[in-house]
Amino acid sequence: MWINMGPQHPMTHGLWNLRIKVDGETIVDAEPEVGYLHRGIEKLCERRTYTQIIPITDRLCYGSSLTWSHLYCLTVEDLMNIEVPPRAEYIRVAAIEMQRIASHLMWLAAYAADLGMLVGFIYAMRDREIFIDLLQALSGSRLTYNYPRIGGVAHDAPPNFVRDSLRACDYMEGKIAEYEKLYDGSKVFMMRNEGVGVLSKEDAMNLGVTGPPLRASGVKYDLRKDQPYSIYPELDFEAVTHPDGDCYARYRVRMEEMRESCKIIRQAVQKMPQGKWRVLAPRIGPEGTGLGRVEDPRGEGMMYIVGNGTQRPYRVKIRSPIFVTVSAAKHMLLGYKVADVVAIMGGLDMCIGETDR
Amino acid sequence: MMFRSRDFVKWADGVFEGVFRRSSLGGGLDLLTKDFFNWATRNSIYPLHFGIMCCALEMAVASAPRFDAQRFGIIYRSSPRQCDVLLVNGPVSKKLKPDLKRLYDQMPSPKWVVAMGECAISGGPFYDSYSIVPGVDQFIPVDIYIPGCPARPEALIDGFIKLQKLIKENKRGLFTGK
Amino acid sequence: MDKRGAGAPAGAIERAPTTVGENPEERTFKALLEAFPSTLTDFKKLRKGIVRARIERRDLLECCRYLKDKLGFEHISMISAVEYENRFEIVYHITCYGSCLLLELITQTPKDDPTVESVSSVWAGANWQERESYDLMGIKFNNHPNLERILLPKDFMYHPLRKDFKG
Amino acid sequence: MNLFQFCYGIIHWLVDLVNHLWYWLGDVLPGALGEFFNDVGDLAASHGNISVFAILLEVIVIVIIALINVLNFIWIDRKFMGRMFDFYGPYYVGYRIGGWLQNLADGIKLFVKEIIVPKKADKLGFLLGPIIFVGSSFLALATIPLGTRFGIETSPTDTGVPGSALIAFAFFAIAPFSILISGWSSNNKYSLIGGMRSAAQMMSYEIPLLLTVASVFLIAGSFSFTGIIDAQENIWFAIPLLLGFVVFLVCLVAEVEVQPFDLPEAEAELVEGWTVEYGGMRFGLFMMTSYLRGYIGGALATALFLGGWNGPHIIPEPIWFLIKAYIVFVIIEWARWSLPRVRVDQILNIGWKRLMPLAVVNLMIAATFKTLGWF
Repeated sequence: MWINMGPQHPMTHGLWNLRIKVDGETIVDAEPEVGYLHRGIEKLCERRTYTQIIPITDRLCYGSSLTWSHLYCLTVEDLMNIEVPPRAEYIRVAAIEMQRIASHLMWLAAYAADLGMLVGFIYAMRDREIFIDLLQALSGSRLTYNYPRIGGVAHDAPPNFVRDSLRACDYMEGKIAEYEKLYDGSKVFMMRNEGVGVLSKEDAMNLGVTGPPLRASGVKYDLRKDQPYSIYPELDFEAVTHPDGDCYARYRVRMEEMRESCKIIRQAVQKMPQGKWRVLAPRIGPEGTGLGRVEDPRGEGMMYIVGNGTQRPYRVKIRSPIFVTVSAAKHMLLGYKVADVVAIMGGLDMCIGETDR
Repeated sequence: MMFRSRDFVKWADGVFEGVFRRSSLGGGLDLLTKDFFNWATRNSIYPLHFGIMCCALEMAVASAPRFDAQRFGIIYRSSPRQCDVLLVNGPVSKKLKPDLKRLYDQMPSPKWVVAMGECAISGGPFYDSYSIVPGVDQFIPVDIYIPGCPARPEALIDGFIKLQKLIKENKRGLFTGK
Repeated sequence: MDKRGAGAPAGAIERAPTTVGENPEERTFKALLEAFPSTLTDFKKLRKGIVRARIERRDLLECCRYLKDKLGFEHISMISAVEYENRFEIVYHITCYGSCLLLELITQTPKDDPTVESVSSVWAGANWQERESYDLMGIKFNNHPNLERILLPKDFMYHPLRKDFKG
Repeated sequence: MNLFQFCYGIIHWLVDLVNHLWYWLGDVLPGALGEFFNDVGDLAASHGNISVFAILLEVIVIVIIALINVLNFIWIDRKFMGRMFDFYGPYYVGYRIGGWLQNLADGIKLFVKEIIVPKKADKLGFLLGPIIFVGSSFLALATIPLGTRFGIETSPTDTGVPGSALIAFAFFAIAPFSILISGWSSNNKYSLIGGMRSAAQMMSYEIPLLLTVASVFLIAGSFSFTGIIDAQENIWFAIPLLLGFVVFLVCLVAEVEVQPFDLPEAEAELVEGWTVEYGGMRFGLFMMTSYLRGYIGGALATALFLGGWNGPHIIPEPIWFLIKAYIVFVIIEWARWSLPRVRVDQILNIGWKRLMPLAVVNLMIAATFKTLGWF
């Protein structure tokens, strides 16, 4: 019997459709179907100039919009090979790590609500507001920031930005310990998560899964470490991995990553040099191609831009981590119960905006 | 001619309709209950748990502790049968249009539609895209428009308060529909 | 349903027999040149950890299989299709986890017949990305498990990312 | 002066009022017609007739108390959720009384909505489901007395139906049938699965529940509530049968379908479970009855384990009973808002592998207490 976890379904955070073939309660076959939110962003980018595309890339993945506009700016800087002033790099890295924590907290909220724990949803939402306020102090808007520019950032950091972010990091580290007591301590949460949706190491690599689900399967590969961009080589943190590869491992990896991000924010904010925070970029893009690669909270985000000497890019190709991870959903679902679909799909932190582009 | 119960029910229904509409009984009952029913409909709005894009995050934040929508009696239900507000919070692609129309038809009658965010009002930053319907009001009657891209949670709650005022203005009796 | 990269070895990832001491770029460059002397051209090191190579359409699948089995390039990051005036370019970004190297493999096809061998038999991750290139740009991938539209509704007649699509 | 005498007095006063009319008519009208009205007057004043209406009034009083408690429970549930989740809960509706009118507004709004019956749904089952569900819950309520003199009695000296606890549990267990009927008849995949899951869950939790209740019967030595509660005069049964009380609460959570065992209306997977196709007043009935069953569960727990209305007599007996029922309900809500949902197969093997042996052990404890002669 085919069940249609259709576009309008509380489990699917966003618009996609998972058709499951069920015999009794166990899943026999699964077929994800995407495309309900396809806005043709790659076509729109070809009609806009280089700076007009930044707000569009913000709306790619609305859970972590800063990382996508940053990725776009990195790619265009690679295309035009512009040197970004160090202060802008530090502000960018601090903002990205705050965005990573906010995105992981948004994931934690959705995941706990899926498993039925409304307490988790509410606490994660409440604590996410702190980082949203910090990013709003930086860029002026709550969700789609339009903050990075080609060659730097839009405005300088507000005066007591350093004090606020240090205070936020201390508060967050206390809260992560509290969450771990709430989640790891609850036997029911462990029953729903351990040994569910196991993805082996070879499968994860072969299917192209990247980011927390890949590191949860034991592959130690973090773009910030292995293919460092901007100023990550100067900051010390480590990539978090977990051997098991089940839903609990993905939850564990994300909680540790939040701790790592707090560490990064502290270093980036304290080492932030004074000076210029923006370099003016030329309006006319050169011939040639640009490539950007960034560790998005959901996986490996990539962009490939072909310039043809006019104000507008000739072709913009966006690689979305969730688009590939969803294609691997079938291998995680087979053999588990219908009630596990929620835990497995929730563990992937779906963001449909970037999947459908 | 076998007289089945269904005919009797239809006939009785017709009689009651006639009595309420023509005689003063319907008007009288309306006078008594119209305000009370309207107060009840106004103060318990159940929007449909249906997120499309970034405004969905702001909708979720609106029901979180900081901007608490529960104070106004707003609970997100997940089945269209039990909701009375369809909150469209993102761009509607051409692939989604038939599903959204079906969702709208499944909702019981006193229903309203709130278009949240630029994408739902006019297609927003994707107005010139080949696969986005520029504006929800092309195929669903919309009552409340909430500007912003994404619309802030305060704007969403302000939109709900405006919806409550809208319900209060066009008050219609249950029995005579006047 | 889709054939999950049956060809790919599911065992442990064995290292290619390479000389010690050279940095990964030269090592991959030498290994690739030995395997495909005629068809592999224009090898360039863009920046640390990123190399570019062009290859003929004929040897694409062979080269990908060689990359996966011998040189340990386990992960295909991105498959992008770019339409120029006289040719289509399909760019494969392939990553090697071991030596943190990204190879940009570019193949060209004439404008009128944009067909390429499908690499989903080598990496299962490429399955949906090839469907997306077919859906938006109209590139046909031979013996792909189920080459059909993925993002656009099934009855959409055009390939929107073509330059002649004004819609 | 129990509830029956109180209602009997009221009805008697009313009937006297009306009889003046009948007897006046009897005198005024000549011959056979006058006789007829005199007989009507006598019939009305007869003991049987008044006691019938007295029982009817008793039932109305109990039902009204139950409904007020249900409204209170919904309000407590949302306010308590607010306190646990750092927000206010209902606030602006009924502003000065802390949002108490919120659930009244919800109920009336659902009352006013359009009634939709899906085309391919089975009309009879669709209609019958909620009726059986609500009816059986109210019937279970009938036999639970709130005090020695405050329960549904049929005579001034009567202390309730002899086997009232048995009857209460019998009616309490009818609900799965109505859930199955409504789940199947609304012709929707989600509701079908929800209906089956809820039936499986209730079946597997019925038996440990009744085993613990049997241990209480064993110790109390009587089947009726008044007997059980009198037996708890000096010591509440929750203290000797602590294990039984815990098992009873867990089974109660599963019976009432509250969060840890909330599977039939699992928000995330089954989109509301078996109430998917129900809109308007039918959905209102389902929502109200789920809280009503919460109240009945609380009442049963207090009656069997927490010594119903035993307590220092400064507070009248029914108030004691209600305070304890509210405390049990708040404990259930506390578990509801802090635990995630359990999977179907985990529910079943908790029910069969964990709770069943515990219930049997509890029965053995009760048997040993009985043979030792402590009770």
